[in-house]
Amino acid sequence: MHGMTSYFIRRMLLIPVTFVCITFMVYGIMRLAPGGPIEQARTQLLMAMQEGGGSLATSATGELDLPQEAIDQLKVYYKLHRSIPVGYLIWLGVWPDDDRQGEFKGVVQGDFGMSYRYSEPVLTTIVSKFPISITFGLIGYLATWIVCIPLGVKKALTHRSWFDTTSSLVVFLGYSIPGFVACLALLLMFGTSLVWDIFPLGGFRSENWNEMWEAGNFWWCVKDQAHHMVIPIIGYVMSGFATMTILMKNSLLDNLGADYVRTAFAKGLSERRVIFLHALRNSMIPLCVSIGHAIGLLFAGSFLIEKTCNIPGMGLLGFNSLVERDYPVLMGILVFGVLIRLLGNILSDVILALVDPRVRFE
Amino acid sequence: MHIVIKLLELLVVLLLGTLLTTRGIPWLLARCLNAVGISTSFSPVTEKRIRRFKAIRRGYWSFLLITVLFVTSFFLELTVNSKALRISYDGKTAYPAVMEWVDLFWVLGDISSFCKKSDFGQVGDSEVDYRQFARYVAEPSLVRSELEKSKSDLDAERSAYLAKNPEPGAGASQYQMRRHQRQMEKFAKRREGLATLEKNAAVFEQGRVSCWMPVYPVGPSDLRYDLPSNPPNRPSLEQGAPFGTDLSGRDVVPQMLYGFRISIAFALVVSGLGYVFGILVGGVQGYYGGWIDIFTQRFVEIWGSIPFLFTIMIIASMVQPSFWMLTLLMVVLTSWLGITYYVRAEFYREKAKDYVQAAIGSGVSDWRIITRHILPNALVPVVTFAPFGIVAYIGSLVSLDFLGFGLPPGTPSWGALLRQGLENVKFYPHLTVIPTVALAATLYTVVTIGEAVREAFDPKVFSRLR
Amino acid sequence: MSGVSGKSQGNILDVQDLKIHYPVHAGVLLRKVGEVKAVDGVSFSVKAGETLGLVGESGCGKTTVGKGIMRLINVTSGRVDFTTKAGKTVDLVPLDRGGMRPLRSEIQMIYQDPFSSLNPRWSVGDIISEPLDVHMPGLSAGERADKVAWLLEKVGLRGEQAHRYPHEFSGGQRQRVGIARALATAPRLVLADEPVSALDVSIQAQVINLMQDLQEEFGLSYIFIAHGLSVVEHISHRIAVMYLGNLVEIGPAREVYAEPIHPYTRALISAVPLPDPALKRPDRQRLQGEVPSPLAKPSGCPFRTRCPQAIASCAEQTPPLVEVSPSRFVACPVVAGAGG
Amino acid sequence: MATTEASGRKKLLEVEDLRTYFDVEGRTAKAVDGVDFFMYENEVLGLVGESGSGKSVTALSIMRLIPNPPGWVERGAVRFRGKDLMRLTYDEMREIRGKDISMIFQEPMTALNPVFSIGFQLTEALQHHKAMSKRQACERAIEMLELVGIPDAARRLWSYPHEFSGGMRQRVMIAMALSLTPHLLIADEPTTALDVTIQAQILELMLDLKQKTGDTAILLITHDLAVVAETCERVAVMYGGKIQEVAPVEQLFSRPGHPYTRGLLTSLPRPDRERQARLQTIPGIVPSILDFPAGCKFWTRCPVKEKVCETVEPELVEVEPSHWCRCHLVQPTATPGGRSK
Repeated sequence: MHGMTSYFIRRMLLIPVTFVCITFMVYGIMRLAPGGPIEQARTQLLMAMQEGGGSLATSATGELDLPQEAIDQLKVYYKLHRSIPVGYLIWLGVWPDDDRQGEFKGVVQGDFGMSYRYSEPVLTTIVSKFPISITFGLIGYLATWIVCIPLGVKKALTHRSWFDTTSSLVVFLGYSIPGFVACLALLLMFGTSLVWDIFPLGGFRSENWNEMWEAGNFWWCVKDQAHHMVIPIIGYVMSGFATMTILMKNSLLDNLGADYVRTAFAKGLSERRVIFLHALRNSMIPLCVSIGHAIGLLFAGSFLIEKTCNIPGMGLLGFNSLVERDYPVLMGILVFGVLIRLLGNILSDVILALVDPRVRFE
Repeated sequence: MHIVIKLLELLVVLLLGTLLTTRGIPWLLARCLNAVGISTSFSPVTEKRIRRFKAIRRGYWSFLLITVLFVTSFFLELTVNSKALRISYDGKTAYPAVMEWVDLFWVLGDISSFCKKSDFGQVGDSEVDYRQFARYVAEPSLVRSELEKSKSDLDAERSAYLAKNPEPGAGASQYQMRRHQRQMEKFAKRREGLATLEKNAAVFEQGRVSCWMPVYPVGPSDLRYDLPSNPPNRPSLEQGAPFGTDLSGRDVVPQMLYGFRISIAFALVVSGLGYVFGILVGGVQGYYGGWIDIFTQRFVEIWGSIPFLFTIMIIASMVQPSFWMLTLLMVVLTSWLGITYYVRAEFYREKAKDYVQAAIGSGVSDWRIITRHILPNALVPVVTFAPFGIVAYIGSLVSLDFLGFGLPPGTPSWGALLRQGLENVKFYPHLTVIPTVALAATLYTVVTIGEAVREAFDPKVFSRLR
Repeated sequence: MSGVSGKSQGNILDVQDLKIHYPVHAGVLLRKVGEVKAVDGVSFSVKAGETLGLVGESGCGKTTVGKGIMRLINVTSGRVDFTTKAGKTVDLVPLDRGGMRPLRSEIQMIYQDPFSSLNPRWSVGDIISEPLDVHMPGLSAGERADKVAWLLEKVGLRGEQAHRYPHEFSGGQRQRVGIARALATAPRLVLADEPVSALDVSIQAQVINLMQDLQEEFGLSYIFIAHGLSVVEHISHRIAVMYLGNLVEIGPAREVYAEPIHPYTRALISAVPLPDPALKRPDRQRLQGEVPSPLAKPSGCPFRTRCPQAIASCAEQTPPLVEVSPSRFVACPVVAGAGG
Repeated sequence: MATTEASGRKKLLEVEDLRTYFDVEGRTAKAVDGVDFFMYENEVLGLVGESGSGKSVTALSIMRLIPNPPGWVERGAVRFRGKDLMRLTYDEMREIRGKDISMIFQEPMTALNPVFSIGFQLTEALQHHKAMSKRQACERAIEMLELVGIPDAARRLWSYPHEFSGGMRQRVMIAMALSLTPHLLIADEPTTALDVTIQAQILELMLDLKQKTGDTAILLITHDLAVVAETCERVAVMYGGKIQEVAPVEQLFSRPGHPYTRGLLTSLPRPDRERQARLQTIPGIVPSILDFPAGCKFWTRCPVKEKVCETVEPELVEVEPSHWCRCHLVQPTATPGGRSK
């Protein structure tokens, strides 16, 4: 057990290293890339000025531009007057921020800065959106398991039969349609009057949900919520279900041919017990291991499905922040994304160590 | 009747594509490889697998279908394009579509300048309006009637002008005189122009022109001004737009076809380069092991924790990525990673086998052991993932385009169509339906290949005890 | 230890105090916390034209010794003096891969598993000619093909089978291919690592006969590594018995088999079943327990935990090999003292 | 064969014309192609053969554990205590497996389920067949583990298979197989994967337990004639999916009838005898299971074959009391008119 503990300590120690590498890289990219926030502010201000007909400043080159003081102010606001490493360290919170009386205020202190767009702390923004994404992701993943395991088992036990072949067609068709495209198709079919208008055309809840909730109309609220969730959840299920079904099937097929299954039969155990206890228990190992990795992937899927179904979660927030160049929010989402992935990987190792007594990480 | 001819043309194109794919390219490849000195014969193990793959009908036919379509799509400039394949006018001949096609492989410069309007009986210096030209070729009387119409228009305009501004008399000012003169010169010039046009009309009437248009004479970036309503247009066979147009009025048919080529090419290049890097890194890790392996493995782990889609989106939001930049980003950020794991494991496994030990024990060099002994054996399990990788990369490209962080706007792309579909899901379902069906069909075909390859390389034995 | 591997005329190989240890890393920072002493001070020599049998149970380090001599793995310390055809004696331990390469034509190996020891994608001809490519690059394609055909016929296959692939052969035939590959460069010393363990009984005998014939014809020396004592006894001139990384007894094959001295050798030999029901041995010496893990190797004599004759002093130091009678060495002070 | 009983012992198992075929890429491999033999109660019978001779398939066919697809029992009867196992329903067969006939396998590494503890795997059969409570089953399991020589059995009961060494795992397998005191133990190469000292321990343990538990007969399947010589009372030699020779062990080793058996015996190195310069070998190679010849299965490698051997398959003939041989050239001597089977 000692080797295992130090293995996990080692994995945990890798998190900060990974974290710093990735965030620094992205921070650098953002700082180096053209079209940064100053450019944006410049165009916006200029447009506003032209419309307002206000006095125009003239830059040294004689072109229309912002006054130098304004640019400097903006630079300070966006910390662009710092070199990239220092700016990064300030963001991280291990370098004193001169503009705020030399305080250490950064990610390490739990301060992700202010959102340019919402003018509120980034953390508040993210925390308000996070539960929505997680709810969808988890329900979707759970639904995937509920569909895939029985289907995979049935397919393995009827390998090369009529049922297996037909369901394979469906499974592979599911694999060929990305989750968000499936959502889009479903929205088209069941959100508009094209086929059958039964589900709302996107959105997280109806607009009057909060009023109804306050009015105590509990069942209506639940129904409305469920109503909105059906299509996105199907999208999440579509994203992973083919892989998981086939993984389940192949894993069980492999185990059914294993020597220990023969031993179990030779002991006179019933077929049910051998398949559903001995073989299945072993075939579940790769599936359990996928849990941790799936958590990281949910994050990636949420961009597309939340955009398609217009769900105000992390993914849509990230998308909008990208469009609006809201860098503090982007960095905040990146931090969450990276941490979830890293923790997911470790979770996979932990689960593997729990379900497979043979595994000893060294 | 018109549609029947089009379908026949399409059939001929596909037939040629099939011949090229199944006969021409393999022959050429074998020729090239033999010339370089690489033997094209497979070991019996591989041959058996190929036989088994061919025996899986569904997968084999899917493979043929997708390769034929992909190879044929490399001639899209010659089949689906608004430029003429061959255009000749009074002894002058040009091959604009062929030029564009050559430009695909060998950049020729500004191809539109090769075919100026003025050289082909049209007025102006820009590129020939081939569709108009073709219309005239088909119906030379049209030229005359339009010419007559222009003539009468000019005459009418002139007389109207004269009626309003009679010839200035002696008392007219210098200024008035000059203005009138200038106007008259203008009319005369137009008259002259019409005279040249008359000559053109004669050329058309005498049949000294020809224009071969491609099978579908609309390119991916051409706006369909010829359709009656405002874009987007719904699909309509009568109007000659079987898939309709998108929001800006570009025809969906060429967008789908060119989008197919881009998607598959993107996925192939991404996975190909990913394989090269992945095999290189994984091979070194697995073969040398030790600290090289540990450090590289840590790096791969860290690198793999980057949310790649998000990172590409961030980069794409700042710098508009080109096809090659997007490809490289995909390779660097994700596609090589997965392969290293497998190649590394395979190298570890193969290296422990006695045949490698025997080679080392005979004094064979590392390079030869890696390339000649281990790689061919380690590659097999990795190759079986290739089709699934292609599915994933097509999906990534479509996703990025869908979110608007993919290829530059104007590039024919399924994802961009889907985005337009989402924006107009209520009123223009064809913008969702067509790309969805195309995407699903393409990916399904690739998945079928993948499943057949997996089955051929690693048949799952099923045996049951009771 | 003197005398066991003393430099004498006619020795083709002298192994002195060979140690092969593997570090064991553990803890958060993966510090080295110990080592597995796979081979822990082994000394022996092989005479020209002789077969030395190396026996022991799995995990005793016999294969590691072989791979250490071949320099397929890193050697921790010791000397491996090899006498080349030219009569020069070279210590193989300090050589790097480049330095080892020219010597590889003189030391070759035959592997246990006839399935994994041949590259499934190569034809048999390619497999056999690979050592030729490395060591005789001057050969023309025709000469090489002739040589391959000649080698195939030497090992009892047909020359025209060169273009076939390994999976078209049975286990025994594949092992013949492995032998042909080993002989391609006309080596002086061949390490045979359990060459017949994976073969059927009737095929085993064919391969053993073949190896003996080739030894006679080419004057080869063999190190024959195996766990099957009866086979080793049959083919070897001398036998060395290993236990947990140490040699416990070495001597002429007949003598070691007929009158084993070391308690481990005695137990090992009495455990070997004999194909004769009339010879059921009631007085069989049963070894209790199992071989300890090399990670937790007992101090002193590695065998003391299972030894019926162990005394307190056995734990103190690893007993050296002592010559108890001419050319017989035993690493056990208890029996050596009693017998000698 | 059924009635010539010198010893008057009762027969436990009779296998008649057992044929088990496999589908190998569209071709039929006759792995077991007409096997006849019987076992007395309480005896140790050795079933010897090289790889591909069909000995393991015979054992699995008796247990009805032939994986299907690709294999199936084409025909034949396996009478166990009067009941034909091939005609039982699955439920009836299940009652026999583990309880009346149990089996141990070659690879103790893979034959135990890696994710369940030894205790769980030992007790589940007890609970199933004997309807024991969990406690009783555990007690019995500990008792068995002690019997097979696993130290500290009560604690080791909850260890997982990977925490045992190969020899220990095989002991666990034996404990599992014998925990219900079956009438027949089929041991399929139980010591092939083990070292020679451990092999000796395991064989001795099996015979020892057989003595202690009473009436268990053992069918020992092995490729090693030496193991047979040391442990068995009678031997059956298989080649090409058929029994070629059956005899009491002393007779087989002293007067081998079949040329194949003779070849096997002479090709073994004999350290206990005067050293031979060369081993006498059987020429040729064992044919692939798909292309054994017509006629006598062995004629392609037989040093004494005659014309008739190439076309006519010899019968298994009793050449002397309780010694059967399948060879045209070996005819009954001691008992004229020995019956053919």
